[in-house]
Amino acid sequence: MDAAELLTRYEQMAVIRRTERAAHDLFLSGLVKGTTHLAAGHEAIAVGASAALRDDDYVFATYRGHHHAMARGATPEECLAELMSRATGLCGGKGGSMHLTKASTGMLGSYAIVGAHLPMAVGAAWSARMRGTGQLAVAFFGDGATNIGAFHEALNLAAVWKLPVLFVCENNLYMEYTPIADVTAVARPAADRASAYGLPGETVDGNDVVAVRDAVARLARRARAGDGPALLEAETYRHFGHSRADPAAYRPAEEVERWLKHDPLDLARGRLVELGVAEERVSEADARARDVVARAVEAAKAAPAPDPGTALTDVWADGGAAWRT
Amino acid sequence: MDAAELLTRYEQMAVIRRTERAAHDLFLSGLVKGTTHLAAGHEAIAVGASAALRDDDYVFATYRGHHHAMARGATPEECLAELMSRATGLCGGKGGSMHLTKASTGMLGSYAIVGAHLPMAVGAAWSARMRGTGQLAVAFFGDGATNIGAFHEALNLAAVWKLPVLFVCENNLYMEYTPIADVTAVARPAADRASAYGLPGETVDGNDVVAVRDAVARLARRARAGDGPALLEAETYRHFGHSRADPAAYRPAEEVERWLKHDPLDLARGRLVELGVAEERVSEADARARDVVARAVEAAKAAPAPDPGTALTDVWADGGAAWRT
Amino acid sequence: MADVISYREAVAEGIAREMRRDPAVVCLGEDIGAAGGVFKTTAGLFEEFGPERVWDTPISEQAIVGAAMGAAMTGMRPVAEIMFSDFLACCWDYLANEIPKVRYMTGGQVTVPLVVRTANGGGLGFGAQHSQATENWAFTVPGLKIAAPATPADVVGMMAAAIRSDDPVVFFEHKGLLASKGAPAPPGHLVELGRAAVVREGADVTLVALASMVRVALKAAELLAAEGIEAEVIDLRCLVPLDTATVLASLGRTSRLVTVEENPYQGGWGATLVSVVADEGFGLLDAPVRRVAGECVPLPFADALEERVIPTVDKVVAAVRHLAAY
Amino acid sequence: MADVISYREAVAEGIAREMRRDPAVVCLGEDIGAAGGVFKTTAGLFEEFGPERVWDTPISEQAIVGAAMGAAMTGMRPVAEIMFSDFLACCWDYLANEIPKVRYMTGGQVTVPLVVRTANGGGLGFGAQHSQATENWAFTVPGLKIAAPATPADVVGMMAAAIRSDDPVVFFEHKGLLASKGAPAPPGHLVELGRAAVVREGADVTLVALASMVRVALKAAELLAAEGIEAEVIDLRCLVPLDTATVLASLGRTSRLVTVEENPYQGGWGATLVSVVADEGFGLLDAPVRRVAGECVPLPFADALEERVIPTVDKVVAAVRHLAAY
Ligand SMILES: Cc1ncc(C[n+]2csc(CCOP(=O)(O)OP(=O)(O)O)c2C)c(N)n1
Ligand SMILES: Cc1ncc(C[n+]2csc(CCOP(=O)(O)OP(=O)(O)O)c2C)c(N)n1
Ligand SMILES: [Mg+2]
Ligand SMILES: [Mg+2]
Repeated sequence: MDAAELLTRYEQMAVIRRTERAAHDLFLSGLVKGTTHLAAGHEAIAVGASAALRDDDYVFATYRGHHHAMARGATPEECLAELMSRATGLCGGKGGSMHLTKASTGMLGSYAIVGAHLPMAVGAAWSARMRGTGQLAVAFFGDGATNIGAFHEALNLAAVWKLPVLFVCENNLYMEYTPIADVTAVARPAADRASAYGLPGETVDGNDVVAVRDAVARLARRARAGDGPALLEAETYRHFGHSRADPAAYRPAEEVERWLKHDPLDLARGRLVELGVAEERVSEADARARDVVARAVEAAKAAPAPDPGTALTDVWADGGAAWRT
Repeated sequence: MDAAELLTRYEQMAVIRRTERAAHDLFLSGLVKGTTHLAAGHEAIAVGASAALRDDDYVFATYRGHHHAMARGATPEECLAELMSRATGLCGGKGGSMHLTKASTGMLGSYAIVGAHLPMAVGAAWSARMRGTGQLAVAFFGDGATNIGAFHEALNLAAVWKLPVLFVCENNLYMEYTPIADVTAVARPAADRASAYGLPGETVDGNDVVAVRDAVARLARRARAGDGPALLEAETYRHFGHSRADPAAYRPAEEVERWLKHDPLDLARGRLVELGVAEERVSEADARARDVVARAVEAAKAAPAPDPGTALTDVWADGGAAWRT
Repeated sequence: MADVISYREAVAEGIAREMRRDPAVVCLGEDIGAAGGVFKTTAGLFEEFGPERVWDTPISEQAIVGAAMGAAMTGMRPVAEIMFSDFLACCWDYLANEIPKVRYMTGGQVTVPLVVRTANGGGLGFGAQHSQATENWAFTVPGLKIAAPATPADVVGMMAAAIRSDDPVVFFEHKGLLASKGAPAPPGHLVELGRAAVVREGADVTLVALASMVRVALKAAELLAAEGIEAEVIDLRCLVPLDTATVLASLGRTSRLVTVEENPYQGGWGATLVSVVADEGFGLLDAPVRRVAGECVPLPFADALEERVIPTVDKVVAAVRHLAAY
Repeated sequence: MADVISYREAVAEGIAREMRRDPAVVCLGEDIGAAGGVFKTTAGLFEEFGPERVWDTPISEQAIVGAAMGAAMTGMRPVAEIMFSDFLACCWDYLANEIPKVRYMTGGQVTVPLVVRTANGGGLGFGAQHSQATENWAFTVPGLKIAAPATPADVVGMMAAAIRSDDPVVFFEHKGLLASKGAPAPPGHLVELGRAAVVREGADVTLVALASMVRVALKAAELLAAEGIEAEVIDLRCLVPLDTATVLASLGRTSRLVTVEENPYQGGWGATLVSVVADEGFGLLDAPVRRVAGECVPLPFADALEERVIPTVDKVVAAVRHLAAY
């Protein structure tokens, strides 16, 4: 990745980071209701993977999916407006934080039932194969999702049909509050399962945007060439708690500290310096990110609530919700 | 296994074989309705495994479960009566071929949703651990069941909790009509998945009653000692089609022939000869088996249909079926 | 065109017609390919359309329906088979939480034009886990269209409507009807989803039934006619959209309602129909409403027991007599 | 004893009381141990009973409920938590096909004394996949007892009954009630399953509600009282056993019925209740029956939208006024 591209990726990550912080603050101030699952700390996975994908590829994500929506082209304003129940939100206020979706850019949804979207990604890849488009599907999921049945069924089917789909595990060491090691039979919840589907099991530093980009690019090439799916385990850590105002007291201080030092933004900044990018270029990117997000917060605040009538639209393809004559 | 025990096991297998043939004939003559999934060919797995178990261990089986019921003490008459919808059947005519159960001898049921019983066996093992009884639970399932989500969840949980449970796959090369290799990402559907749960993956000749007994005994010892579950893949073949009157035309003649030559009863007979058991001893065992099953058929035929009133009993523990006041 | 066609053949015929029309239609399921399906309801499809359109799957109900969903979101029209409707429970998350909700929760961004076909119902001695009428499970979930044809021609016509629908459709094929025969469907036959059929006219009582229960209702109507009671029989054909208009119109004539449902009384579809009637059609009713439904027990294996649990002609006749006497 | 106790605390208290009584009672679920559960409804159990009675599980709903079933069949009384009731869809096979059928299909050989507890219902902005009232899913399945308490004392008393029951019980804890407070349960408190409570007496109309809808019904009753309409409010407490006797008795006094249900209208529990009434209580009715239920759409995220979908006090008041004017 050259300096120019890395700077772009850095800025994308900075925008995501700031959006997540804004979401956190807005939640605490009561402007975001329900719940949020913030992806601060996970930025390099979304941005690195997106950097390796084609515009027409498909992405499927989880309730912790803000970073994927933004990496695939959703604006901070669209995301925050959705979190704040605005008519201008990505889903018109019908989805909320857990269901950010931008179908027009191939971000086919955030799903809140753990593991459910893995078979969907398999289906999108199957569809791409049948339509002969060369498109790829990518499913992002957590370490905890590797213990649910849908994971197993999806990986087997994808492998048997040799589909162009990548399964990217964001291993942040915890399910909600329970360490993944306490409830998983193998050390690497995703990679150590790869052989059960005849797949190579790879891990990557999920906080290193370049490493993620490279790994995904390689596996994508392979999958598009007809060599089948791949499973990639990206190690990372969340900066906030699991959801809402969880202080994540269950995580050892030493562990938190170690991971905060291994921040994806810091890592990218270090690489930029190595590549000889002037510090002020980085500061400018930071400033732009700050501005974009600040404006997004204001715009979302100013946006209207959805018309209550829209509660009864969009069930059916005809736009309506009638279930009887 | 010494000659005396092997002769006993041989006779058990002969009884199962003849019961399955009787079931087949009764189905064709219209006396067994619905469906049957016969286990002829699979006898050595049930009999060999049972030989390695304690009387108070738990067994969970599938719709193809006649052999397990009989290996755990159900009589041919109880089984055939159930298949023939008689009041004297194992389940009083409420279960049928797919649900043979003999709880009093630890045969805790035959389940007709593929894979569903694997978590139940895990639960029985968990219960045994908590009650400190030293009991073991064994789940028998088909090759096709290795691709369903419940398989994955059960194996992971059993491994994490290090429970005394054995998962025994009866790999007969086919799900219903589709070769297992066509729909499975690995060559050995069970054994090649073991490493995903940190378990050793073993295979055994499922038609060799001694080999099965030895493998199960060893794994049972390990599990009772607290060293956790195990996954055993027993290779076998079904002599009949999948169910009902399926002629199994999808199986290559050469393959069928090869496997029919590798018959569990023939194998045991060969071993008996090697151990110096006189041929007439074997013939006597065969004769006893024939008689038992012939009498069972007659007794089942003569037995009464269930009282229709029993359709409305046994939903609740109080014996009734009232869902409202 | 053959004189008659079986319900079983109609399923394959209905799918084949749509596969010929639209290359986006593909099938997946367990043993549906060369084997033609466990119920032979996909017989001939593999031969005609080949392995790129007819896909055998592992025993992975979640992957089958989940993959169908992903494919439907991206330009295909998958027709997924779940072998027995009882097994919908193994992929219920997709039916209950994913497929019917994704359009709504994305604010209309995503369309899921798929069909989940499944063999439904009892009466064949398959026992508790292979005999249920589970259309009422699907009926608890807003966002699914629910089709359950009773005749071969309706199978073809409703299959066409289901596959062409941009909404997800759960298509219940009744095991007890597979061998039954009826008039073949004319070319291009299309039966709009949500239109009930009045299959027998009568002025004294309205019987509303679905799938194999239509037959039971019709037989009961014959017996009742001999007693001078003329029953109108409505084949609902779909649960969603639910054609309450046809039912209410019939009640305007008959003033008496009996539903004939294979599913258990508790939580059965007839309950919802009755609740619409007890509200909007209250003034039309001259007698209590009676539901002849399955007993609230699992399905037993033995014939003698299964008969006791599932609605029979006798039970329907008795219910109507009771209302007639009111 | 504290003056008041929260519904949330009552859950943990109810479980703890039974764990103290009976060493066969064990808990399992995701994050229920040291973390005390995502809703803190198992707070304190791990500390009091330790890891041999309170088990953290992987995210494996099928293994959780399937293992609970196996343990229940072999001498334990497991209490399994499914974090949100929407996720019952991920283990639906166990709820629909295994647990409720195994006793019956083995001819009574096996007993399954387990409780599946789950956080149910909407109103908190958790969106389409974390907000459903899914008691009606369970209601389609014969063989499950269904409890859904509305007050802290009932939580404790019904939890005792559920855990002691030799039948499987699905226990719905309403998310919208967790923070609500009420009188604590006296020692040894036991509320038999299947007994509805008349929580307000009135002669003009009967409102039947469940869980958080009891509150809505009571508020509506207050507003109506100001207009001179006296509503009797029944807290159903359980769906199975369904206390139709109490409802029919109330109708004997009021002659008018409105159900207040959070689940969608199509396939909602109220429909079955109404169908019993439209049959056995037809003669008692002086007006149509009306169901105030959820709209037949997925649950939307935004408050403004969710309000439009879930029953509100205004909607109940409007329904009663309509009937009163009849
Ligand atoms: C089937 C299912 N079970 C439980 C939950 C509740 N839940 C939401 S997030 C979560 C933890 C997921 O952990 P992981 O997959 O590691 O993802 P992370 O949140 O760490 O990104 C759980 C248990 C759920 N949403 N779906
Ligand atoms: C969840 C589920 N899906 C599908 C079926 C239908 N079915 C019954 S047996 C069978 C094949 C099972 O194959 P395998 O596990 O190899 O066992 P075998 O019959 O060969 O002993 C299938 C697909 C089922 N019973 N349950
Ligand atoms: Mg995680
Ligand atoms: Mg097999």
